[in-house]
Amino acid sequence: MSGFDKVVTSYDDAMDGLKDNMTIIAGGFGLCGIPEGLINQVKKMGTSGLTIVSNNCGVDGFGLGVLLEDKQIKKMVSSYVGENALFEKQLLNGELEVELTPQGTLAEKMRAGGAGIPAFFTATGYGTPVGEGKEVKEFNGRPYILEESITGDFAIVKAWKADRYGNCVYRHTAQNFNPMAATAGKITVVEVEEIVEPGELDPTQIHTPGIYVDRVIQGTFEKRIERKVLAKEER
Amino acid sequence: MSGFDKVVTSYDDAMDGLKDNMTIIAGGFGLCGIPEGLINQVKKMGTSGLTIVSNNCGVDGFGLGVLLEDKQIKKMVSSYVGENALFEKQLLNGELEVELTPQGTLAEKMRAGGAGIPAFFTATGYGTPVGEGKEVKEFNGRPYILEESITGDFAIVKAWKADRYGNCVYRHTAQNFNPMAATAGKITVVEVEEIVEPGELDPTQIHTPGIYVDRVIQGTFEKRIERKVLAKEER
Amino acid sequence: MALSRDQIAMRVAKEFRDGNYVNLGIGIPTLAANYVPEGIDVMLQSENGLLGMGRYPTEAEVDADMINAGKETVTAITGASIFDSAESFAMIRGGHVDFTVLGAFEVDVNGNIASWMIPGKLVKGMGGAMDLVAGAKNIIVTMTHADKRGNSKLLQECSLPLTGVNCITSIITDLAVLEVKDGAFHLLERAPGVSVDEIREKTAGKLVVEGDVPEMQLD
Amino acid sequence: MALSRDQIAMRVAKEFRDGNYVNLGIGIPTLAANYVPEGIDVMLQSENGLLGMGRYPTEAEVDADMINAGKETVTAITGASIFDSAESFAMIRGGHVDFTVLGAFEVDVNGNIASWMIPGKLVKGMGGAMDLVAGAKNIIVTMTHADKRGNSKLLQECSLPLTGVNCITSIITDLAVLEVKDGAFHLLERAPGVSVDEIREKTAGKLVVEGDVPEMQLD
Repeated sequence: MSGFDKVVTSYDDAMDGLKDNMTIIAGGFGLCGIPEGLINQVKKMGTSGLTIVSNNCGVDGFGLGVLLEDKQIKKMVSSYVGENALFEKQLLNGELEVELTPQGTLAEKMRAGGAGIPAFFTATGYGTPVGEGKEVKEFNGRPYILEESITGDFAIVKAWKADRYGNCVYRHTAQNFNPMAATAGKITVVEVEEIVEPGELDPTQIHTPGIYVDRVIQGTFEKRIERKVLAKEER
Repeated sequence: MSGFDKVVTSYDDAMDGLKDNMTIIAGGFGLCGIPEGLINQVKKMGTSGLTIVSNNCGVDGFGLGVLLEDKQIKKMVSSYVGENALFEKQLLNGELEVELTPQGTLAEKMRAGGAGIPAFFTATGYGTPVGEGKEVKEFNGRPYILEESITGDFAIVKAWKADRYGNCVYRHTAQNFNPMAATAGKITVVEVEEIVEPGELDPTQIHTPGIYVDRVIQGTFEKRIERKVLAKEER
Repeated sequence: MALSRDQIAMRVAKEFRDGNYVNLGIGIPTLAANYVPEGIDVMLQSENGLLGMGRYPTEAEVDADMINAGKETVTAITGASIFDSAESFAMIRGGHVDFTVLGAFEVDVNGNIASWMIPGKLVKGMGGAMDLVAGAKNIIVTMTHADKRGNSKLLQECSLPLTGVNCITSIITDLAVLEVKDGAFHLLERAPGVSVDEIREKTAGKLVVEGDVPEMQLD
Repeated sequence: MALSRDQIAMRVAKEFRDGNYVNLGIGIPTLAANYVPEGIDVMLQSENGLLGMGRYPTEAEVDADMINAGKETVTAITGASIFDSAESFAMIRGGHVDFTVLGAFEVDVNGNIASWMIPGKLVKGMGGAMDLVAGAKNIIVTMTHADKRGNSKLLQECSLPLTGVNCITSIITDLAVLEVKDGAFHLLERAPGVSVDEIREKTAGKLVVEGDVPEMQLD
């Protein structure tokens, strides 16, 4: 089954084909479950004019935030941004464009992109700035807006374990946007904590079937914690 | 956490509230992964004028097929029907209405119904009888049709294991339409092979979170096989 | 006396029924988890993908892969489930979450809410707020009745960009509990010692007061 | 000589490349799994929710919870994944399956296909066929070139209700391999011993023949 072996051994191979002005869909919520090494590889490559679709944009010096340092990002599609000073500066300077998208709509747009659904109706955002200019249609007397799906030239994903065929499982809430991102890339690259052999993962418990995955790379992760809060008795 | 204990101990309780002319969404593919006891309970109750949304309609004398015997079904929404003689007879007599829906569209309609999406665009069925009378819209130069979602007064689902909070896992390909059905019922009833205590199922490996589930009942299953085919050397 | 943040949270928690699934926004809403009445269990939904959110972790339990929607480290209760963001918002948008509690800048008599954007200030985004107000079965808005300069937050018409329209029915402030219906705020309860006149004065939108308005029970 | 069913399947299997994900319809398409060339591995997708479908089970392996899209008992290969029907059709409709192979009653020069309904006969349904032809990256139609009465199935315009429009590019019959483009059938290969004239005679829709048409290689 060598034709199904998705494992690559260098970050250069993992992100091979990435070019200026492409769109990258990135998994992760805050700093949780982000493909740290793949992001660093994009920084190393110096690719610019990128559109990044991701719920957040990291922090100063970590996660997607590092791509701001050399102004590699042209546009962010996110639900919540600005956790770092550099982002704010580039946004105010007009060096960076932001398309704010409700979190659930963003997740659904990625899923729809991967599932061949070009657009769907949702109540979210109707009557707000998000709904401006979008088609409105009533169903059962309630107005909904039409939202179009998202696909990317690349999807970069962080999984816990993957087998050589690209079957992935995620750990705890590091799952977040990763499974949807994985379906929506023309080329989907998964950075994992552990590569296992086919058969080691229970077939009924796979979060992302390998058919969505093009490349798998063994990563090492810092897993920085954004807001460490302890139980009262430990504070 | 007694408020979250979804377990009921009788089939009467499991299907309490079912009335004539209601819509039931049923999980299962062919005879695989069907809520056998819940179907039999509907037969016992004699409820009539039912709209049943299910990929298939069982066979003569088993599965949803038993609801044909007393003409309880007014309309089937399915992708493939007519595996039994009684179905064919009632259809030709005009006693039964069928809305044929592509299998993928049917699955997506159930998911959308549960997820608050009233309608979505799909390429499936465009230019065919399925697309007749439906809105057409082009995205990236390709025409798509608008399909509306489905919800039911009841959803009847077959799971392998569920805990008392209604968290469910399915076994092998008996998963099929069950997870989507579970999300789309006003009242969702799950019939399971085994009820376990909360904590026994791995939180990251739950197919249907308990929030979708209203009632859980321990069932016994015949699990009839529709087409037993053996490896060549065993034939 | 106007309620403290904790007292508002306390009053919010009295709305919950046994077996409710609840999503709590950042700030006062989060505090409500501390005041769920005895004999009542609720299950907390965190929109990043966790149903059955537990307490904060001990140092030994801290896990970078286990966070809540506020990006704080967290634990899961026994019987929790963890899933992806599309599933999480399917629950929210599909109307499966019983209560959403969230803060707001403004609410108006038509149930419109503004909570995410003040023009001229840096806009960080709406996160999941628009999904939550569009999808939850019951929404409770918690906020102070007026801002620090005394301007009412309960308006005839919201002035800020909206988070959602015609979606708010229930408001719990430091002064009152109100229902939004038929194009007006209906005063249901007063904070202990707060007069109807004071509430009337601090409510810019149409206020309906019928009969004697009872004081809130907080114990 | 017209090809046998197994020979059509053999020719189909030569289209597969190492690492392809393939969905095979009932009938001749299913046979193609037996003829995948040496050195080539494909993974079979079964639209009820199985990626990595294996052989039929032994008596001891038979499991009512393990079936394929034809409702037959089946096994899974090592490294398979099993999922719900929405996920399964997300793969299909999202263009992630490399090849769909399916039968048809008719195909026309515009790539339209009719495969599920003959008016006047009992209509059992389209199952997943409409999703498969709308979504797969590459579709191969397998069928006999003409029906039992000698009527061509390759038409200028389909006469039966359609399964999909403008979606078929590749047809493998008992007589020929054809590409559908620019409003015509383009003859690529002939079955061994079958003349271009015979194919021309049995093709009702516009047929383009350019240069020498090679015979199929089946070994």
